[in-house]
Amino acid sequence: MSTNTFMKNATAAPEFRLLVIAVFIFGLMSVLSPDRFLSSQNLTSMAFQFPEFAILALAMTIAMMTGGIDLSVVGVANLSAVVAALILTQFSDTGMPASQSAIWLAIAITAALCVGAIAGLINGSLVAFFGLPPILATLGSGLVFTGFAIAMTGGSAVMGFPETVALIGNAKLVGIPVPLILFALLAVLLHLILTRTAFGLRVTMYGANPLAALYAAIDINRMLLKVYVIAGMFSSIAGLIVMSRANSAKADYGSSYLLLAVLIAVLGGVNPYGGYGRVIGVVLAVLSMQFLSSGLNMLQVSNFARELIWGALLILVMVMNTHAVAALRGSFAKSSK
Amino acid sequence: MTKLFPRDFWTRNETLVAGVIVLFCIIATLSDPRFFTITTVSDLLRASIVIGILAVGAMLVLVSGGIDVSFTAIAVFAMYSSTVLSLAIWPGIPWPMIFVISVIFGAGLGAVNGFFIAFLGLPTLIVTLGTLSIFRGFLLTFIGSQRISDLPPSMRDFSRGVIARGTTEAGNFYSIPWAVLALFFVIVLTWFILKKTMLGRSIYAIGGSVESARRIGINVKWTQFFVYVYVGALAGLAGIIHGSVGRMADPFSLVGLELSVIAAVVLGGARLIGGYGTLTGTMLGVALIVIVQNSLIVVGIPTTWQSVTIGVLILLGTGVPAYRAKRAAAQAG
Amino acid sequence: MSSDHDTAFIDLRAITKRYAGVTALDSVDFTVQPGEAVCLAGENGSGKSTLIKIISGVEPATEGTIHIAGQERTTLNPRISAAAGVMVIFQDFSLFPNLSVAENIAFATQLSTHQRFFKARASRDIASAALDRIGVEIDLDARVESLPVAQKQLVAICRALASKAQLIIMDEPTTALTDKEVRRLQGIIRMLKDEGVAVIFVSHKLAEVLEVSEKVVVLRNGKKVAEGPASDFDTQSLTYHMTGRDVPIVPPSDVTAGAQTLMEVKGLGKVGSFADINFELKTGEVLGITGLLGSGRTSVAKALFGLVAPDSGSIRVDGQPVPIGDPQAASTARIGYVPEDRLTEGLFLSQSILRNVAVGRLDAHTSSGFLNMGDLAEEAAEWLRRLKVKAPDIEAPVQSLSGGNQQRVALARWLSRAPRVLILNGPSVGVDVGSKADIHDIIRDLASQGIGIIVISDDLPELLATCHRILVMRDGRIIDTLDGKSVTEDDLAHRLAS
Amino acid sequence: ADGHSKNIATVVKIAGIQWFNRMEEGVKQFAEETGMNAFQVGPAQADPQQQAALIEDMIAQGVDALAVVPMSPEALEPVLGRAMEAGITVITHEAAAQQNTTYDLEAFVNEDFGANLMEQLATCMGGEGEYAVFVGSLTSQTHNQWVDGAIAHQEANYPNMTLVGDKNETFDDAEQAYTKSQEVLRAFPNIKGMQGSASTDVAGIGRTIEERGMEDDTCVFGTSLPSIAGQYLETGAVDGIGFWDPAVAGEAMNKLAVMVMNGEEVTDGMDLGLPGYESVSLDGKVIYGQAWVNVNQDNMSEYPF
Ligand SMILES: Nc1ncnc2c1ncn2[C@@H]1O[C@H](COP(=O)(O)OP(=O)(O)OP(=O)(O)O)[C@@H](O)[C@H]1O
Ligand SMILES: Nc1ncnc2c1ncn2[C@@H]1O[C@H](COP(=O)(O)OP(=O)(O)OP(=O)(O)O)[C@@H](O)[C@H]1O
Ligand SMILES: [Mg+2]
Ligand SMILES: [Mg+2]
Repeated sequence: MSTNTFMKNATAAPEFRLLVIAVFIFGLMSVLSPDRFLSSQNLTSMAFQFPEFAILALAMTIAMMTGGIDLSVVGVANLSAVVAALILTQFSDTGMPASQSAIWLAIAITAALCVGAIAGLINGSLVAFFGLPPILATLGSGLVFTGFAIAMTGGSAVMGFPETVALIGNAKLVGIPVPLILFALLAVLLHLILTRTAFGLRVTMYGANPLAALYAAIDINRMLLKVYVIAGMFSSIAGLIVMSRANSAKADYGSSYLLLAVLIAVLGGVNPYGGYGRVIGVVLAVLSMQFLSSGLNMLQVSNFARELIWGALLILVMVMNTHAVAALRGSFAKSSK
Repeated sequence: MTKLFPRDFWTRNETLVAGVIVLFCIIATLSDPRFFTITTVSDLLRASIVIGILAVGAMLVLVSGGIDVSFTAIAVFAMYSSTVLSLAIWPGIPWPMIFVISVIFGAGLGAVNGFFIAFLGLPTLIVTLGTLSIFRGFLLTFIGSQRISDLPPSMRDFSRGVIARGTTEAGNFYSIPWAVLALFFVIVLTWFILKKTMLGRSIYAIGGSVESARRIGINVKWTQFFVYVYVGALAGLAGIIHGSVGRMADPFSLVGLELSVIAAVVLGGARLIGGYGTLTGTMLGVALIVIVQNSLIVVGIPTTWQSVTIGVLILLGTGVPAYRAKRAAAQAG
Repeated sequence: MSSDHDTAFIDLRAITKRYAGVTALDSVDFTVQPGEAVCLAGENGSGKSTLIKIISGVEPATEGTIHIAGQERTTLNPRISAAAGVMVIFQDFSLFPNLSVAENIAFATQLSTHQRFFKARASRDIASAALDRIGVEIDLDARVESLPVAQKQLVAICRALASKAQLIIMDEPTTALTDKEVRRLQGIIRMLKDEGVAVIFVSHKLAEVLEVSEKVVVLRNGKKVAEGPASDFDTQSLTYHMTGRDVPIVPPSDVTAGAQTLMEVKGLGKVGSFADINFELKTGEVLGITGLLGSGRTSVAKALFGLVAPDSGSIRVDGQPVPIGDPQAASTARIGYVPEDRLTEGLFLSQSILRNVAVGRLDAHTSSGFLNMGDLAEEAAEWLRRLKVKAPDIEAPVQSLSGGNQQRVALARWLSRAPRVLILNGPSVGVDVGSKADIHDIIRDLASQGIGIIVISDDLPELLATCHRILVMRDGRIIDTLDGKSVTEDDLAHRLAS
Repeated sequence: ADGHSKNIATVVKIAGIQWFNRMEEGVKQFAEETGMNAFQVGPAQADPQQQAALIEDMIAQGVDALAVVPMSPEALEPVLGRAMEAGITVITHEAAAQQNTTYDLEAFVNEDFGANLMEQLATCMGGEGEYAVFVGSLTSQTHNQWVDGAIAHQEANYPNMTLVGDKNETFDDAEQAYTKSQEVLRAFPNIKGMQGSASTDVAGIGRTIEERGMEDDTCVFGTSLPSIAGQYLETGAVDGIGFWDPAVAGEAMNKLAVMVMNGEEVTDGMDLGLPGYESVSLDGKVIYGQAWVNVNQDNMSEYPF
């Protein structure tokens, strides 16, 4: 294949348009508020901000690839964080030497990941074995997970962690924020899973045609379980980052992230009916959102307007991706007579 | 002899949901005999009005093969802006006019959805997810974000209007507001459209197969457009009722409820793939959600566990029929 | 010629239809006179369905003019076309699974009368009249989704009959019908002709084609390559025009089955569906299973592959029991199944050809957790080459292929898994003659390699051309076992219908 | 920044609602009087993470001081810690337990405010009977402190009153408060009093009371604003509300911020020169005023917000 056609294919992809949009927003904000938006302060601050919801968007992505959705991500994140936080506050204290608290931190992280995995197993079972529509299964289970987090804490925040906990969400490794590193690792991991493993290909194929997947002897139940377990564990990682950044855990943290995660995944080009989605698209969508959001904050634009712009951006991208304008012309040409 | 029950009576979702409702009521009555009173019934009925109207709309969209998550934003937008408009130009405006304005606003916003979905052919979930943000963002940015409790007086009059109100000899209070008639009207109108007009049958047909519908000459675009406009109008109606009866135009309310409403509709047997859904089922689904949400104190569930309880009930309510359907499909091969 | 154009009900001139990259029709002239039965023949992908979509207004033509009933139609949509009297039975039926039989049949008719209100009674009347006309009984209140394929096709036919059409277009209406029903349909076509209704008939079953039509139009690669009275054609010449080459008429299979027992099915039964199914399949044997509509053929086939859980019985491959009701177990036991309905069951239409083939071989090409994409593509390409799949690019979505090529892709998936037993349900449904002969060759070739093959079909020549033995089913039971070499087509037809 | 004009960002829980619009009036007033660049921002959704992100952005754009009303104080510790490290003066409000703050300004001691509402409720109920309490959410610390303070006050002083049921959760939604209060009435028909916490609570409760014509049989008190509860105060469905003036609080926060930046010291008993904060008490980093206002039918017209 010549580089020319390669370029042509690459520029025709929906992800390319997202790249253009991301760059455009970045450029616009830089122009509108050059000294502030381009300050290293701001760039670092943005890098600390987005990984929390970006990881949730990754969790959403894999669920959507199967034609499902995971509305329990925030519930799982908070339940995991609450469990980790309870372990930390029970067994360690702020004055503990770092070496000791690190052990407890490791245990707490393991516990959180287990919570995510179990929650994923529950979601997966509801979808695979009981045949619930994912949107309802995870809506219900999300309430249950959040409910458990409330019941375990009585609704108040769990706090008082050893200092090591703060590292996950606030430290830098060779100048790069740790949450950003975590997000990058997870994004690469998910990309590899989806494009380079048998499981990932099956996920895509199942999303494209579940019935054909059945006839192709794909073990659908196992595959769905894995999908939701991955989504659950990603959510717990997001939960741990939130916990570290908030230095506390609570049942209602990040409640606005749910719709945001759905919005980002869809903006990133993931087909909510399954069968198509690329991690790079999701990453670009996340960046666009963050640039927009921080930029508008600097310009002191009302945060409500930001919601408006998000929604408009989503629809704009869709109009560009599908040949909607041609469709419109066609539909009026036909009905005009 | 006419059949007493339809052939599939015992296997229908409706039957199951009705069963769950009866079971729940029995348990509630056993745990507190006062549960089963006219007071409870009238309280629940009032709580069902707004959700019920919204659910009818959500059902219609599901039947047509789409999904709408923006209807709560439409409801709030229509309610709030019609209130603001009325206060600005004619505070003494009679309530039916405010209602009409709100319904028109709702229909207009529904038309925005309809335009993107029917004429631009964009996926319904994405469009309505986008317009949810847009409508809400626009409302709060440009129209207002304050709760207004100084409503036009006629809206308060509406909220005080009752069909029946009183206290039984046993001391049980009941009150049936006018707004119930709106729910009743919406149900009858929608029933008529769905069952008795070609338009309604076309909505089912499109939900069954868009391509087939197009091929036999159904005007798919205008039918879809109608669905979203109608649903927008219903949302406008639900919104203004919510505002009047609650005596507060709160631009932050309702949004966030959309998924629960859709859950209620699916509980009642509508399918997310389109083509299936009945009004009876929808109302039963609404009833179940409303009963559960408003009986947890009576049943004695601590506040900290209420979220878990509602979640489990949604899972049971949708899980049991889903599991049975799965089994039945496996049986049939 | 000009008088032809004057009187024609349908008159297409120089119609060209281009899809992105494909010229599906290339300057085709096409006329249909009132009351004429025209047969549209051509290989898969030759443009038959496209021509039909243009006449019925589903797709606009890129170039050319369309006259219907003497009037030029610059804008055409299904509504206008239907109003002008054109009714179509689409290849995929285009029914509404969620609506009742009555509504499915009557909907188009009621729509065409511009009525605003829906009358349930009228709808039932229209439907039962249509059903009566072809002498079929189907529960009017049943939901179409619950019907077997053949009945769905009958419903689609009734829908076209119900309307007061001037022209009925049937795009492969007989694929799911058994012989008896095909005869009935031919009777209907004659009846329609007598009533002055024109018919356009698309089919791959050449005998049928010649039997019912007056005029034959042959398309190849989007071009009209032959046109004339049906009496001018025979199977041989028709095949020649369609394929551009002579397809040899293959003699019945001469590969001998091996001696080893490969698969053993004992006492397989499922309440309400089939019972007491016993047979053995030897290595290299091709076993046919046939039967009338609803006889349980498909259910048995699905049970063998684990898609249906039988209540009783056992399946062994190479003497090892295969857990029943589990497709993965069946697949591990190297049983393969190519389903009847390519579009919904067989293929992932939006996915690439490569993926459609490779999905069966993912685990084999996984090392240390990751797929070896190169190997996967190489292997898939090799199979596509062996099965002579005509595809522009292995990364193209499979929906861009024509029916015959799609079927080969479905076959390639299972062949790449080196199956011991391969179950083919309707291997040549909706496949053109050229491809069909190829597929039969492939079947014989596979058998000669020692694979046991089960062919489920009601295409009798196909069964005779490929099978060593044929099981005949009725009411869920095997009523006959016939020897493929000695049985004749008439004999088989007789046993099926008796 | 130069010594005169400073950038002071007031970050509130959520933008646009009455309460914080009123606070913004105070912030603007302050900006006008002092010529400082004082402005107010808030997230679009009531989510601690959104507020944290907003503060993060404010730090990045280099404000000199932050006046924060935390949605969830714990969640803001790290980000406020970073702010202080960056040399930004931080003043918080409604967050007595906040660690990373220069000073926290409280209109009053939360438990005392709850007890104050309870005192009125108890008086209205004649010191006996059943009552129920409502909170916006179980996760809201201040709401819980008010209610806990109220219950403690009742237990200590009014033994003949009994609390029935749990803390009822209304999710800051009048509709929820309406249905919850109906349910409470069904479950406990003898109930005499209800105390709300979220500003919408008494509106929902009042609607229930009015609908059932129980204005004279019940006592309803809670935190709210006249603009929200006014119509129910008029009819007597709600008997009284308490609040503090957010405009004054906003102005006070900004004033404090400037004082700190100018190196002035806050001392116990100091006069901030604002109503309710004439003689503040200092407890560690927490500055308490006595700024609550009790409003009923008679004096509601004095508070037009
Ligand atoms: N929507 C489409 N987009 C692109 N190409 C298409 C489309 N529809 C059909 N084609 C192509 O047009 C050609 C003609 O297709 P058509 O469906 O008319 O064939 P056919 O003669 O009906 O074949 P079959 O016997 O398999 O049904 C094929 O090459 C097909 O791949
Ligand atoms: N004798 C019978 N009476 C009633 N129903 C029957 C009878 N035999 C079969 N059926 C029904 O028909 C179904 C058999 O369908 P199946 O698809 O196996 O038939 P088939 O002949 O393979 O159909 P096709 O022609 O589509 O391949 C069973 O599920 C059963 O419900
Ligand atoms: Mg075709
Ligand atoms: Mg009172």
